[in-house]
Amino acid sequence: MINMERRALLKTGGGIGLFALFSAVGLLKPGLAMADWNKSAFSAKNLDEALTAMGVNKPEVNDVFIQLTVPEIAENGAIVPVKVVSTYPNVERISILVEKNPNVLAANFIFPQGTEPMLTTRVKMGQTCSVIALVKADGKYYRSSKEVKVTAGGCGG
Amino acid sequence: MGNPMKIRAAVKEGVTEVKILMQHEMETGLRKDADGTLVPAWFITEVKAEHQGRTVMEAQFGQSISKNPYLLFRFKGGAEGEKIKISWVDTKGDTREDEVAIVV
Amino acid sequence: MMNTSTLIKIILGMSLAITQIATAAESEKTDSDRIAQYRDMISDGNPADFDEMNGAELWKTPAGPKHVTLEACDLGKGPGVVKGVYTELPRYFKDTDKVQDLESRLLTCMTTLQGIPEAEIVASPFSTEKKKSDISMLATYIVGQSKGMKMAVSVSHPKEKEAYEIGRRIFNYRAGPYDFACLTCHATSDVRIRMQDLPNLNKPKDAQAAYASWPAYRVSQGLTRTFQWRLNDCFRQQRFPEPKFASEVTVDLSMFLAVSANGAEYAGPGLKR
Amino acid sequence: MNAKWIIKFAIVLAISSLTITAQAGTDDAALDAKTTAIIKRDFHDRGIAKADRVNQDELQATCSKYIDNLPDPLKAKLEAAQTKTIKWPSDGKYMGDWKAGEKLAQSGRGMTWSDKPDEPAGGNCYNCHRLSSMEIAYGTIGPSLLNFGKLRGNSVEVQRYVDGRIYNAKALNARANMPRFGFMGILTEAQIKDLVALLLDPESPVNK
Repeated sequence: MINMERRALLKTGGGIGLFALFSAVGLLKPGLAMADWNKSAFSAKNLDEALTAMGVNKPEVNDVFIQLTVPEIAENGAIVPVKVVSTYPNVERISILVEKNPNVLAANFIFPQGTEPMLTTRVKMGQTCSVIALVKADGKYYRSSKEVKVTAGGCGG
Repeated sequence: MGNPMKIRAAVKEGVTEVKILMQHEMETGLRKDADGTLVPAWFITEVKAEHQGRTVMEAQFGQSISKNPYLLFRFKGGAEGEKIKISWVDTKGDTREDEVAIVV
Repeated sequence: MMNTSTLIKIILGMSLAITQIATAAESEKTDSDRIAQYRDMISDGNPADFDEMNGAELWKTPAGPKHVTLEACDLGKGPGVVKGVYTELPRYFKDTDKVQDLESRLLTCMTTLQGIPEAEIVASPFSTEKKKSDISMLATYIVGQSKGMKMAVSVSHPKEKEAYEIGRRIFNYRAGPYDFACLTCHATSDVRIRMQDLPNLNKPKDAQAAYASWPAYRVSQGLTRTFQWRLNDCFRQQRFPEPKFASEVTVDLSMFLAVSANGAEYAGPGLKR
Repeated sequence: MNAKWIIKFAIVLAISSLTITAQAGTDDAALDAKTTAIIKRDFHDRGIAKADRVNQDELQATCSKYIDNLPDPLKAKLEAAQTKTIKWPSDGKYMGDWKAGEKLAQSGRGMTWSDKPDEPAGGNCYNCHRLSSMEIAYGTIGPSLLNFGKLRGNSVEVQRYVDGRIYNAKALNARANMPRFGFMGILTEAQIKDLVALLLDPESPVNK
């Protein structure tokens, strides 16, 4: 895989130097280090754009087979904990999206066989909005979302 | 090379739980510093977890992941003393790789 | 005899009642509960751990013009002892003939042992986005060595007693354009500023919970903050001028707050919004 | 030797002599004096927050001394003095723009050493008060002001009362926690009018 070769190259000192040089002159975009890091999805400015870029068409809403846990109120938008547990069989991927962030897609998690379809991570939120968990299982997409209220903390000064 | 991660991998009833805390600024490219200058985007784009050479989790990050990213996941298998290797790559092409032994 | 439709109605009625009970329970949840839920969810994975790690390295790395480590630094339990020292700070130190808190004492060690000019440290004692502070990382490491131990700050020495008494007076000292004292926000129970519950520092339970969770990683700033910083930023919000780093005013106030927190199980470095 | 140096020297001298007194017995007055001396020595100028801000006026000193036990006659005397400080709007009008008032109420900025001198201060209102039912992040140090105008109307008397209360809250209660926004020069006359409107205008979110 190209991905692995490049990674191997990066580990050697020369590789890093070369890579940095290419980045600097714009011949090689850093994002290209990952074969399937979907640049257009990660740069999407709204939910529809992100779903389109990910090739997802109207995912089915399901709050039973996707348990999304987020705080109702976040004291600070810099850290918003997100936990997703899915009980679909054959979960291949779970994505987390933040509806009103400048970059909507926060992360994709890819689950090989034997890895439990669950994860906990932390996202940034610029304002009160929905957090969406998008699950790909057996080739189909499902979603669940919950609102997080982001507040102004402390004395505000 | 990036700064070290904190990793904890513990096995219980045949399932290994891995918790990772990475040290990274995760700059969105939209934030201004104290002087009002825009801080360029700089964030981890990919994280990979391997158990005895087998990939057990792959994650792709965007700008919306918090500074000092946190990740918890679980996989079937793993035994005390076996190694978990975590590696990441960021938008500057910088990398980091750390390894821990699974505990009970 | 009951027919099917009656039965369905009863079942529906019962489930509706259950839903209503559940809704009532949900609405009884206060914003404080919701914030507690948030804090609980972020409590695992504290980036202050990295400052602890860096601080531990700094402690044993030779530095300053004299190129020595801080391992001969006496934080109250003898040279080099770090375990549990934070539970007894601030305290009186014979060599300086002063009551000192952790950061003031680290300052003494860095200037006397390592020969780093005091002015250099005091000029930027707190971490910034661009540069983390050595003294803050050292403090984070040291406090981590008291985790789970009980706060037991003494006032047996006359100077310790005096520092406590003066600290209490500083707590009550109203001044500045807002007429604020510490007590304006921290002497009433069950009040909040914006959405944050304010500890009543005259009540042991609140004082213990508040004091024992500092230093802490502040999510809003992405930095680990020390107790000296906590006081500094309180004075800023109080619209006071800036207290000098590790000065008597800050140490005495810390003494008052630390003694008020005695008996608490030390839980820092914490993780806060 | 300059004047500043002499003062510093005098303070150090005062502190050392006071230490001896304090050690001899726990003399409250000596400790009070020593506290003041330490405070005057240990704060320095930073940005707009100058060291002289720690100097107390009579009200601040009296309230610090008595804390919760301010005797009634003394309290009345302080309140009478504070009442005299109130400057009423020069044009006789009390109500400004509630929209500007809401923005002010939301802002917790102003007067700190990290605030710039040319930036107007915020009102800090939500820090301590509930004002609109839309804002969930409100403080409870002060009373809820929800429906303030709806409950009281917005007659000129009420307008004048609110204006005075914001200008100098200590005129009505010397022990109030609320800053003296007008008297201390925190907010301008126009800003206070905007806050009066926020509380009293029927269209304001406070009264919706």
